[in-house]
Formats: sequence, structure tokens, C-alpha cells
Amino acid sequence: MRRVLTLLRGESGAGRMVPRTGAAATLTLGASAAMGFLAMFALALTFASGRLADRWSDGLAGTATVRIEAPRAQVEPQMRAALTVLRQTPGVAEVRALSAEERAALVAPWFGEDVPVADLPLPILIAVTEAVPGYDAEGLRLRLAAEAPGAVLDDHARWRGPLVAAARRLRLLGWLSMGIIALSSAAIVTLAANAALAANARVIEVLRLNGARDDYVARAFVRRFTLRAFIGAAGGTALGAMAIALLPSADAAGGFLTGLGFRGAGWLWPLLIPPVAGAVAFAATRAAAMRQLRAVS
Amino acid sequence: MRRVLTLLRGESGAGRMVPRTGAAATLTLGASAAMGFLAMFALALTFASGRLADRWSDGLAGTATVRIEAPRAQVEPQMRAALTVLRQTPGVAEVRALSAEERAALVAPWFGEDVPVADLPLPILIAVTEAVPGYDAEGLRLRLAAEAPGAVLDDHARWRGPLVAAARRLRLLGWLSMGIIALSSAAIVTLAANAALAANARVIEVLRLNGARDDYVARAFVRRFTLRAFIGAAGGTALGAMAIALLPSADAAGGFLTGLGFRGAGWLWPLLIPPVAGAVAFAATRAAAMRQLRAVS
Amino acid sequence: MIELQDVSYAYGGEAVLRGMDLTLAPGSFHFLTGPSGSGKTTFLRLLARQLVPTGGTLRIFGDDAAAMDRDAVAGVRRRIGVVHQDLAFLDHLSVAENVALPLTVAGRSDPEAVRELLAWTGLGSRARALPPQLSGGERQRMALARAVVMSPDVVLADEPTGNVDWEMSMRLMTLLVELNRMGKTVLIATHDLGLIRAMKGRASARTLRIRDGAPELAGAGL
Amino acid sequence: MIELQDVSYAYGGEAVLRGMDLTLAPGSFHFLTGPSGSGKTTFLRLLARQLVPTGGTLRIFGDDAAAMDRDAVAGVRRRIGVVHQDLAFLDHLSVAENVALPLTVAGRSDPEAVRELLAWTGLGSRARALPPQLSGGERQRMALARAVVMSPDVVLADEPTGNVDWEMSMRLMTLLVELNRMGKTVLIATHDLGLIRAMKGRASARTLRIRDGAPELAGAGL
Ligand SMILES: Nc1ncnc2c1ncn2[C@@H]1O[C@H](COP(=O)(O)OP(=O)(O)OP(=O)(O)O)[C@@H](O)[C@H]1O
Ligand SMILES: Nc1ncnc2c1ncn2[C@@H]1O[C@H](COP(=O)(O)OP(=O)(O)OP(=O)(O)O)[C@@H](O)[C@H]1O
Ligand SMILES: [Mg+2]
Ligand SMILES: [Mg+2]
Repeated sequence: MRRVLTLLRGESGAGRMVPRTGAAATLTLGASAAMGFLAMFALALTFASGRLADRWSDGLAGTATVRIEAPRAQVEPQMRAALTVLRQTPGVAEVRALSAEERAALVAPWFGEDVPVADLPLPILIAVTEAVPGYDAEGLRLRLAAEAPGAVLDDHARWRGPLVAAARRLRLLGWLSMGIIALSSAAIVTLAANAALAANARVIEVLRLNGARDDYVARAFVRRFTLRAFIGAAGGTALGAMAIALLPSADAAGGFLTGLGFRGAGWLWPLLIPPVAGAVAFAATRAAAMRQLRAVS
Repeated sequence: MRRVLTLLRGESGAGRMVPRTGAAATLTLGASAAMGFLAMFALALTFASGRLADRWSDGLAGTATVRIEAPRAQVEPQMRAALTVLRQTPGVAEVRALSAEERAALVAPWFGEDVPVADLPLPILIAVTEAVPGYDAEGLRLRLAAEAPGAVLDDHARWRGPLVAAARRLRLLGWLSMGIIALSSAAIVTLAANAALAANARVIEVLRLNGARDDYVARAFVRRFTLRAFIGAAGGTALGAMAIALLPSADAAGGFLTGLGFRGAGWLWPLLIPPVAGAVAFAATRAAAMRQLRAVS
Repeated sequence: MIELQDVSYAYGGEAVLRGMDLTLAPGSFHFLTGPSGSGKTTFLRLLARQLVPTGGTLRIFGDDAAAMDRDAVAGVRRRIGVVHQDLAFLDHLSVAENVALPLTVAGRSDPEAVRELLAWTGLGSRARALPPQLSGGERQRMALARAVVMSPDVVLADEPTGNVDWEMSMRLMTLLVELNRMGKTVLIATHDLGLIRAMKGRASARTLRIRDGAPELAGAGL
Repeated sequence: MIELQDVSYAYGGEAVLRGMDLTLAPGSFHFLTGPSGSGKTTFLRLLARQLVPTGGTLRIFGDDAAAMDRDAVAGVRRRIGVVHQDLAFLDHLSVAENVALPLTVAGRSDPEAVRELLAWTGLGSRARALPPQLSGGERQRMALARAVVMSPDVVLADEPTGNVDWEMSMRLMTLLVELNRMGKTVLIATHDLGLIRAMKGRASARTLRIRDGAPELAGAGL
């Protein structure tokens, strides 16, 4: 850390020793910018898939139904018992017995719109909305079995299973692509630093032959190239952020699948990209400079 | 095209003029490799999201139900009429009237497992499996209305809408990331070509001063660097393919969301990455070589 | 062969060379001298079409230097061998390959000539070394060998003996005198008046001295 | 000051220099001569600790050259000014900044010395130019100015006058003689026997000639 600080304070003298322009400089800037841009998109993608996964599992996990299967005489007391149990269960946000119309709507796809509700022996259904954090499904089942033996809790696990798996997998893909882009970025920035240092091999030799200490030479290069990588990555990230902000908003179009983009504090994450690029460039340039120096007596 | 062929045939003489090793060579190889690797993953991601989108929309679009809502006496003849219409409809793969047990299973979530099927006025349901390409839903509705007025076609559009929108958006994200990675790759390879050519500015000057024609110089560099980009990208793509092949198979885990990976002929797509990288390097190197040449008399 | 009519050259600011009227006849042998910074290298760069006159008309082998296209320039360079003062080589190629470079880029090959020139300049045993592994004088000899390997119509040498000892200087000069006897045009830029005096007897050399930005024939006093 | 005991050096194969026993006393003035490729530059590189002897013991300012760490080497180089035969400069810095380079890397600054040296070497008007915009001789003068700007204890000059005219050579030599009078040690590698003869009268210079891979004192005949 102290080394980084010394570096950023820098020495105006040593800085002058490194050429300001040229293909090596452009390369470092450009590679960092492209990588910042890519990382920005990867980050957005990761967040989007994460949000999507959350929405799928949360949206489905949040609702459950309790069905009362009991002889006609016991339906009413068991429903009341079940409601009491549910209202006392921590993690349950809302409990509501469905009206006859609501129950009819549920079966409509199978019986048609004008199903004769009254004629059907439709069971009593109670909609349960889960709070965050949710309830303990097993514990709830046990209590219901004890106090309202005809009450069956259906937490839609059957439907949820595959969707939750899909959401997890999507989130995994997001993080995977983020990791791969981060690795490739580090590789590219390292290669760029190496090429830039190699292009400056003559400068390093001349400095050394004129009595410069290794530290002086390394610091001059490390400072210049770390700054370049930082600035390049910041530019690329800003460009990426602009591009993402300009994409048509997702909620307007679909609502189900969230679009790219960050919400609220999520916009703070991209701020990490430039320092990380700078840190990679710092390490890569220092290693490359030391390697070049070792080639000169 | 002819230019590319001349290029690949190449001149052993001119090829020798370009240094074989050094940071410029490593950079071109490495940048192309990283980009091939990234592009491979982007391609896999695009395919995966495309497949996922297909599965969502197809899987849901592939099934429909026809419900017969008619006075008790007409149910039987209308069912037969509907079956006939359905069997004659192009684009319908399979038609099957559901048994009483199957119909009971459909409503089980709402009524419980041991629903008294016989007692329920469960309507007749016909499962329709769509072929590829599918049928014309509007035309089918009209024909059913004419020949079996009690038959109601439910193609689940209500449930499908948001999922199809989500699938489209996911596919879009896939292509978007593919495009962004392609653009960044082109930018990086171009920058690498520029840096490599700049590192060889002296070589170009010496060649020119010793009587070499522009074409000779450009061809030597273009050939060497195009090959390097091609080989680098091929290596990166191969690495990416290996990594993807080694990822745990998706079908085993979820089944709903497909994993990264290519199916059958899909594996041919990555074969495009190295030639595209080579083409980008070709254009970039030629432009850079010409620019360098213009700086020398 | 090479004609200058009121040629001038300026690197941006004031002209370094100006009002040059001169003809290098085929088969002539000239020394070019003048203090450091007087424009000797600039003059040679004009003749080799590395620089284009900023004023006047320069004709190289009959063609106007200002009107040549880039392939014509390459063609001219195959007929003019140059020993550059800064001796630019391809550091990844061997000494022999560097000497053969003008042949190679012209699509030709003449291993015999390369071998003989390396032997004459005392580089026979260093043929496989890389240029950075040579001493300063060895590099200068290599540059001369490369300049004459195509047996060009004109040889321009910029301080070709600044880093070699007297005996080797004489040996290199002999090579240029031989070429001149074969009808080649030779021009040697040097500040070494001793060298010029020593050669006076061996070749019908004339000496140009840059004065007030233009080379003029030096008197017999030199 | 600089002592060699049975020092040898080989670039991989056969030794270029061997069996060297020699002491460069403080305040001495030496010329080093020998044919091209005999090892003059190699010898200077050993003294400047650019190369480490492959045999024998070399002591620079009392320290064993083979045992120095890299910072000690940088320290030695601040006390030894070198005119390299290949004149390496930083092409993105001005002539004045290049001359000031040894001061800058040592964290010092002496604009007065830089100005005076540029004037003496005739580069006053070119102080803001970049090195590639100089003539060959101008670059050589710049290298000499840089070598002496720190007023180092030892000055090693490798063919410092190969590209400059006689008058300028004398002017540059005067600079080195002045430094020697101030007690600095001076060693000049050159193949130019004329230069050595001309200086014999002006400084108590001794001449080393490389023979059989080792510099030995040349007789008065030179
Ligand atoms: N880096 C190197 N690798 C291998 N051989 C080298 C290297 N540098 C020099 N040599 C060889 O060592 C010998 C001595 O070289 P050196 O440069 O010391 O000669 P010199 O006396 O300075 O010659 P000159 O007067 O031509 O400059 C030469 O034969 C040269 O080819
Ligand atoms: N690229 C350039 N840009 C600006 N000025 C230049 C450039 N090249 C040379 N000059 C200047 O032009 C003048 C003549 O340079 P030139 O190299 O022709 O001299 P020269 O006679 O060859 O000298 P020397 O004997 O030192 O080699 C010098 O003052 C030099 O500084
Ligand atoms: Mg010159
Ligand atoms: Mg030497």
C-alpha cells in the first residue's frame, strides 16, 4: 500500500524519462479501455442474471396454498384452525381464504370460463404469502397436521424446483462470464504492459547506463503505465456505462426479465473496475520492468 | 480474396525479414488467444441463451388444449368433429383425448390427489402437440367454430406471453454480449497490430532504405501477423472449447435451463473465430504497415 | 547521372543546403568534406532520394526526384548503394544476411559476392554473428559490404571509416577505387583530410567542400 | 582507482581480452588503441562495469566489480562518465535534457554546467532539438558533453572524435585535457593515431595498445 502511495505521489523527474506517446502508450490506454468496457458489460450481465434469478425464485417461493381436504362438516373448523396456525407462524406475511370466484378462476383453464362454481365440490383454498425471511415449511406442515389434519400445504415446490435450478444456473453463467472477462482482461493488460516495456527497452538501458538505480527506473515506468491503465479503464467503463444507460429500459418492454443496467447502489460496483485495472497494470508493469532491468547490467 | 491467397502462399524471403520473436509477437499471439477464448465463451453463451429462449417459447408453444364446452348430448359428436379437424390441420403433430385420470391429475393441485373424478363435471380435454412449423392458430379457431362450435382452443398464450418476451430478451442479451466482445476483440487485435508494427518501425525503415518495394514490406508483415493472429485465436478458441466441454453437463443438473456448450453442428460455429481474427489482423496489419511505410521515404 | 539545379534543402527552418548546381558524372570519384553539421549527410540523403529537395530540381538517372512514385524510389535505391552514417541493420538477421539484404529485397541472391565481400572486409569469421555482437568498426565494414553487394551504379558512403583503423581504411578505400575503375560513380563524405590526401594519388578523385550551404570544388591546396 | 589483476573477458567463445594486469591511477591520461575488433570497447565496458570479467579480479574505486550489487553499480556509474561508441540517447528528450541525464537520474540539476558544455561543443543553438535531428558529429559531441556533465572522477571515451572534423576534435580534446588537469582520470579509445600524436605534446598522455588480447604500454615510437 505504501508503495502504491509513493507511486501516485510520483517524481516529476523520473516521469519525464518515459515517452509520453507512441504505440506503447496507445496500446496500454486502448487495451485498458476495451477491457473496462467489456468488464462493465459483464458486470451488468452478471447483475441482470442475478436479479432475474432472484425474481424467479423469490416470486415463486413467495406464495403457497393450503387446501382443506376434510369431510364437509369439518371443513369450516379446520379452515379456522389452519388460519390461526398460519397467522401465528413466523415468516408468513399474509393469509387469506380465497373466495369462490377466485377458486373458480384457478380452475377455469380446465373447465372453461363459465364453470358452475356452486355445483363443483371445490375445496377451500387459503393463499399464503411468505415474508422475508420465509417460514419453516416442515415445521408448518407438522403443526397443521396436529391442529388441522385436513389442511395440506402446497408450497409449489414441484413447479419451483426447475425454475430455481434454472435461475441458479443463469446466475452461475453471469459470474462465470465475469470471471472469464476479468481473467482475459488481466492477461491482455499484462501483455500490453510487457509489449510497452519491451518497446522502451532502449530507454531503460540508457537510464541505467547513466547511473539510474533500478528503483528509479521501475518507478518511472510503473507510475506512468499504472496511470494509463487506470485512465483507460475509467474511460472504457464510462463508455460502457453510457451505452448501458442508453439501452431501452427493460421494465417498459417485458417486466419478467430485467434488462441490463444497475439499480441504485449497484452503480457503485463499476467504480471498482478502474482501480482493479490499475492494480493489474501496476503488478504487470513492475514485473516487466524488473525483467527488462535484469537484462541490463 | 486473391490477395489473401497470395498472402498465405507467401514468400519465404520476405517472411525472414520480420523478427520471429519478441514482445510484439507475443502480444499478437496472446491478444488473439485471449480474444478467441472470450469469443468462444460469448458464442457459447449466445447459443445457450438462444436455446433457452427456444425451449421456453417452443416448449410452451408446442402444446395446446382443446376443451369441449357443450350440452351433455353434443359433447361426444363435437369431440369427434374436433378430433377430425385437428387431424386434418397441417402443423399439428399429435392429437389425443385425455383420459379421465389425466384430467383429474390436471386439477389435482386445486382439489387434492383423491379428487372424486366421476363426480366432477370435468370437461373433455384434447391435448394438441404442435409440429415444426406450427399450425395457424387463428385458422384453426375458425374451422373449429364452424365444425365443432363447443370446442375452445387454448394455446396457453396467456401463460406464454411474458415467457416469450423474457426469452427474446435473453437471446438479445446473448447477441449483444457477442457483438460487444467481437468489437472489443477487433479493437484489441488492431491495437496489438499497431504496437507490433511500431515496434518494427526500424525494420521497415531498413528494408525500405535497402530498396524494398512497399508491397514487399507490407506483405512480409501482413503475412506474419495474420498467421500469428490466426494461430493465437485458434489456440484461444481451442482452450475455450476445452473449458466448455469440461464444464459439468447442464442436462444432468437442471434440464430446464441448458448449460454452456454446443450441440452437434453447433460445434462448427467456433471454427469461424480464428479466420475472423485472422481477417481483422490482416486488415489492421495492412493499414498499420502502410501507415508506417508512409513515414519512411 | 545525378544532376542538381539550384537545389536547396531545409529541415523546417533555415535551409541547410542551398543554391547547389552540380553534376555527378558516371564514373566520377568525389570526396565530400566540410565541418560537422555543414550538411554532408543531408546532401547524401538527397542523392539517395531519402529526402526530397525543398527547392530546385534534382534529377537521378534522368528522373525528377520530386516526381518519383514510391516504387520508382525503390528502383533508384537498387542502383545506389549507401553507407549510412548511422548504420541501420536488421538485428535479428546474421551479418551475412544483412550484407545480402539489398539482393534479397530485390528477389535476387549472390552468395559468392557476399562471401567475397565479407572476406575482404575481414568479417569472414563473423558471418553468422548478429549485428549487435560486432564491434563498431566491424559494423562499419559490414555497412560498406552491404552498400556495394549489388554492384550498384552509384556508391554513396557517409563517413565509412570513422571507426576503423588506418590499414582497414585503406583496404576499404581500395574496394571503392576498384568499383570506380569498373565505371561506378563514387562519393565519399568524410571529415578525415588525411584519408582524402592519401587517396589523391590512387584515384582521380576530386574534392567537394561544403561552404555557405553548397558543395564546391576544393582547390589543389587540399 | 581502477585495478585489473589477470582480468579476462569472453563473449561466450574464445576470450577477447585476457591476462590483463593494469592500474589506472587517479589523474592519469591514457589513450587506448588497437585495430578494429581488438577489444577496445570491451575493455571500456569492463571499466564501466557494463560487463563483468569472466576471469581475474577487477577493482573499481576499491570494490570488486564481480561482487557489486545493482545499486552499487549505479553509484559507480555516477563517478565514471562514458562516451559510448553507439551513442545511446533518449530520443524523446531534448539535447539539453539528454546532456543533463546523469544529473537528473542522480536527483541533481546543474543548468549552468549543461549550458556551458553545450556552448563549448558548439551545440548551443541545438539545445532544444531532439537527438534524431542532429548530425552524426553533433551527436558525438552531445555524448561527450553528457559524459562529463557530472564532472566524474573518471572519463572513458570510446572513439569520441570518429565523426567530427579536426578542429572540433581538438576542441573536444581540450575539454578532456582540462578535466585531467583538474585531477580526473581520462581514457580515450581511438584508432586515430594522428589524434594521439597531436595530443602527446599537450598532455602527459600514455598510450596503451591492445596486443594479444591485452593492453600494453606502447613505445615512444607511436
Ligand atoms: N555482444 C557480443 N557478442 C559476441 N561478440 C562480441 C560482442 N561484442 C563484441 N564482440 C566481438 O568481440 C571483439 C571485440 O569487440 P570490441 O567491440 O571490443 O572491439 P573494438 O576494439 O572496440 O573494435 P572497433 O574499433 O571496431 O570498435 C570483436 O571481434 C567483436 O566481434
Ligand atoms: N532531421 C533533422 N531535423 C532538423 N535538423 C536536422 C535534421 N537532421 C540534420 N539536421 C541539422 O542539419 C544540419 C546538417 O546536418 P547533416 O547531418 O547533414 O550534417 P553533416 O555534415 O553530415 O554533419 P556530421 O559531419 O556531423 O555528420 C545540422 O545542423 C543538423 O543539426
Ligand atoms: Mg553526417
Ligand atoms: Mg569499439
